[in-house]
Amino acid sequence: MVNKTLATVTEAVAPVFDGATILLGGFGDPGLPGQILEALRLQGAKNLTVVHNGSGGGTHSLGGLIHDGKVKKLIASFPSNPGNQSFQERYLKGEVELELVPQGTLAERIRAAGSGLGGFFTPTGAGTDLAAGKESRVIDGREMIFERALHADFAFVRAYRGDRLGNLNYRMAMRNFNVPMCTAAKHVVAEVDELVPVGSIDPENVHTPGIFVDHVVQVARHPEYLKITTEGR
Amino acid sequence: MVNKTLATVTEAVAPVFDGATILLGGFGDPGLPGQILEALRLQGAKNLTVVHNGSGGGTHSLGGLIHDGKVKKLIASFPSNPGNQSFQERYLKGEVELELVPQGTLAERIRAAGSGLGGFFTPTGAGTDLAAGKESRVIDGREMIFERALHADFAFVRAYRGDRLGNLNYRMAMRNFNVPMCTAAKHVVAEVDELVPVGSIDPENVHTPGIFVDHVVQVARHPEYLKITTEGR
Amino acid sequence: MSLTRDGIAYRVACDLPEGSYVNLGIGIPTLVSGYIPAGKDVFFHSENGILGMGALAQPGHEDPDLINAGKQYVTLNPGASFFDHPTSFSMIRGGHINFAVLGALEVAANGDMANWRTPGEKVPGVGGAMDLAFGAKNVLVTMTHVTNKGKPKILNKCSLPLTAPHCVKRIYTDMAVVDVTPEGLVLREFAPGLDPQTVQSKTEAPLRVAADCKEMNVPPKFHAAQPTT
Amino acid sequence: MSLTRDGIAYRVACDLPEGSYVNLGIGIPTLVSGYIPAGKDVFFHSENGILGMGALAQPGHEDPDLINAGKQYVTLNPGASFFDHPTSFSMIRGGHINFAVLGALEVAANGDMANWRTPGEKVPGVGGAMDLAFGAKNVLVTMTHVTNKGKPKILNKCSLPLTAPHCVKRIYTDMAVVDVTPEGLVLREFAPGLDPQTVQSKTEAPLRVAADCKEMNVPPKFHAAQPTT
Repeated sequence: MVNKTLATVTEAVAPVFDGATILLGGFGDPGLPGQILEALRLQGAKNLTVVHNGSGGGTHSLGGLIHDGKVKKLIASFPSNPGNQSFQERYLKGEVELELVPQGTLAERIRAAGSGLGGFFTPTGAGTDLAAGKESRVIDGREMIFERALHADFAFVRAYRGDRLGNLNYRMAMRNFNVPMCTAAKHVVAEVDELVPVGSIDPENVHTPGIFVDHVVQVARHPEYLKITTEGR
Repeated sequence: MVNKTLATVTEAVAPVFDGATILLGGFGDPGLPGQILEALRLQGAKNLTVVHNGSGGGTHSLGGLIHDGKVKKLIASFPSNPGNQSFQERYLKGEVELELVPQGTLAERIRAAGSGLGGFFTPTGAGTDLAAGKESRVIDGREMIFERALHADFAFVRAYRGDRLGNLNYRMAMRNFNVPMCTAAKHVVAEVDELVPVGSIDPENVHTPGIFVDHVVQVARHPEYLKITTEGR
Repeated sequence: MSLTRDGIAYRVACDLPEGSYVNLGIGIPTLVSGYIPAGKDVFFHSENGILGMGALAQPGHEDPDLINAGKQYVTLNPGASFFDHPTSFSMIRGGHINFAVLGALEVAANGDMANWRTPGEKVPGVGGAMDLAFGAKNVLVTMTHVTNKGKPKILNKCSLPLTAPHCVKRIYTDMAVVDVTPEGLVLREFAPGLDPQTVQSKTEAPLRVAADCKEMNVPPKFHAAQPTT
Repeated sequence: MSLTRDGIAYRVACDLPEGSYVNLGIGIPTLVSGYIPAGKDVFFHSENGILGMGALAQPGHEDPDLINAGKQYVTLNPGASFFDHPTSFSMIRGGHINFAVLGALEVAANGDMANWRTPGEKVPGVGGAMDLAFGAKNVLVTMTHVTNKGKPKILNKCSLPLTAPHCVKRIYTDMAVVDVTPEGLVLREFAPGLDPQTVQSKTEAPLRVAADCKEMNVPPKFHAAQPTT
């Protein structure tokens, strides 16, 4: 019997190695694997490359990892939210590298990796500073730039419900980057609000089929992510 | 108040013009817009380019359109099913052109068009006869070929439930090509089993959001597509 | 005279036709949804995976899983849907969003727009703005007509890094409504109490005055004595 | 002696590990799912958008919306899911499918495989086979060892248009189990009553005989007196 469940988030992050590339799910709090992030912070791996839409909170979540100096490089679309002090301080000191990617291009590069594609041509960014050094061509009368697939060693996400086969269901705005991220890493772990028996998630409403997921761990949301707040993450 | 519903499939196909490119949904019977197809056959537009996984039944569905000589070109992955006599007869006489595309590449080219991408690099087909004339390059150590986005004038699909805003929900294996096809045409019409009030489809289970759909028409399934059959379509 | 920030948003809302799919950027654009009349179907898209977003959530009624792209707690209208980021940006990049209403730092006479990086800003961030500027069918800009130092923001040429070239269709400011056309900028409307000459004096790029150019029709509650900042 | 078609399928089923994600092509591969022991979790994928497919539907219990890629009516196992074609081929092309079991017309010593176009076939059709041959982590071929004219199908070089180069990992026939390795073909097993020399005599490409090469362990009901066609 296949059983992809783990008992603790500590096990979830155990295989993370120095220098690993990590896809970190969530947009704002929905879908952010807050407990895995705290476990990762304790786990100690360093020189990490993290792919995430933003740059995390002040000294918690991704901000905590950056604060601790574990992150070598961030690949993000919006790391400049005023609340992201940890990233911003280290970035301005040259202690963390940044690859800035438009949000849609970021999502699509991750999807391309998970889908076995090498890359794609997109209009977004053509003729701007973000096209610097990128191949471009005119397709159907429009200038487009080439963007490469973005693969990773690990993906960590949060879902609403999961089962022992790795099937995941998200709630409301939790899907965001998590759906493509689960497809694009060698090792994928989801923390979930609720672990449910196989068959409980309607086959029509499985947003991430189990084939993409290695492990599922049921854990209460990190208290930091239940706060109703207007602070940026 | 927005109301995308149409009363008849005749209205659904009225705008189709000679020489139009049509994305035709369905894989086998699930998701095939059988009533729209019959209406299209009566409508009379000719020199059509049709994009569909197969080549239709004998003298009904897409097979009927081909039988009547309305189709100039077929873009398909599997037009060779033994049941597809209409296509096969005309193809062997040189009366209909064929662009053969691997099934995954076909789906992805349609998705690329709907997503505003110009094209992508895929490993599928590299080094085979289907790569003839196509640009290729090595990405991450693997030979890949360039495939272009596939745009269309019309997309016709069948869904299970729809509402007046164009939101669609599919049942079981009906989703197939229909989801990407709804994104990739200038004019999109879905025939549905049931037209439901706005709000009846759970926001988590809208498979095609209304933004992609121009019209919805409630119509019983074409009797031909309720037959339990093992004949290829 | 000029318009308040809400006045600018109100003026934009008047132009959004029934049935349109609209993405609102942060700042003044966020205010637009508050001025769509009840019963008019306008569908708001949030790039984090929501179509059919409603008003901001009332305090005490927030759902932690229901936020907009600006991380504000929101509500849903009937007929809404959820989806993932690739699908959300298929909507944007694929030209399915009819209107993107974006804030801008500078707009040029040829429709170039800059909104993602100021010279003093040390940490860059682009978010979804670039995809919206390239992908939406119509890009509408809302901004104050001049900077808080009084300098024009509608320029002959942008000085800041571009978000997208040739993307802006119409500019809404506290002083004017200006169209970007192949023949250059056209002044369509001026704020109550102003006149075309005054608007031109605050605009670096030359404005052609439309034959039917007129004073904006905006309720007095949106009028401001001072320029908006 | 040789194996029946069901015997080939049975032999493949023995090799599929618990927890694997498997796509079955039409023909002999379809039979494989019938030989997975109860309680062993093997997940069957159908490229038209199903993961966790069960057995064929019983007559009278068909659901018109639930078919496999071969257009047969099927059932679902608990934990199944539905999705669209792009997602389905993300699974295939992205290397998430552990095993694709495909029929073939020819396999070459270097793992080249041809299964989509015979010389006499006038209408070509490729379907999902090419994506599977390029994308699945392991491509397993099931076929009869020789054509119905008695000609070998395991060749030095394919004569038919390739489905994919260098893709096949293991070949299961009515006569043998053969691995494709960087050093060429390796004979792992031969059908009951046969021997390596006999298998080689029906194989154009040279076979190295594995040190632990043995007779297949397949129940007698799957044994056939005549070669399978």
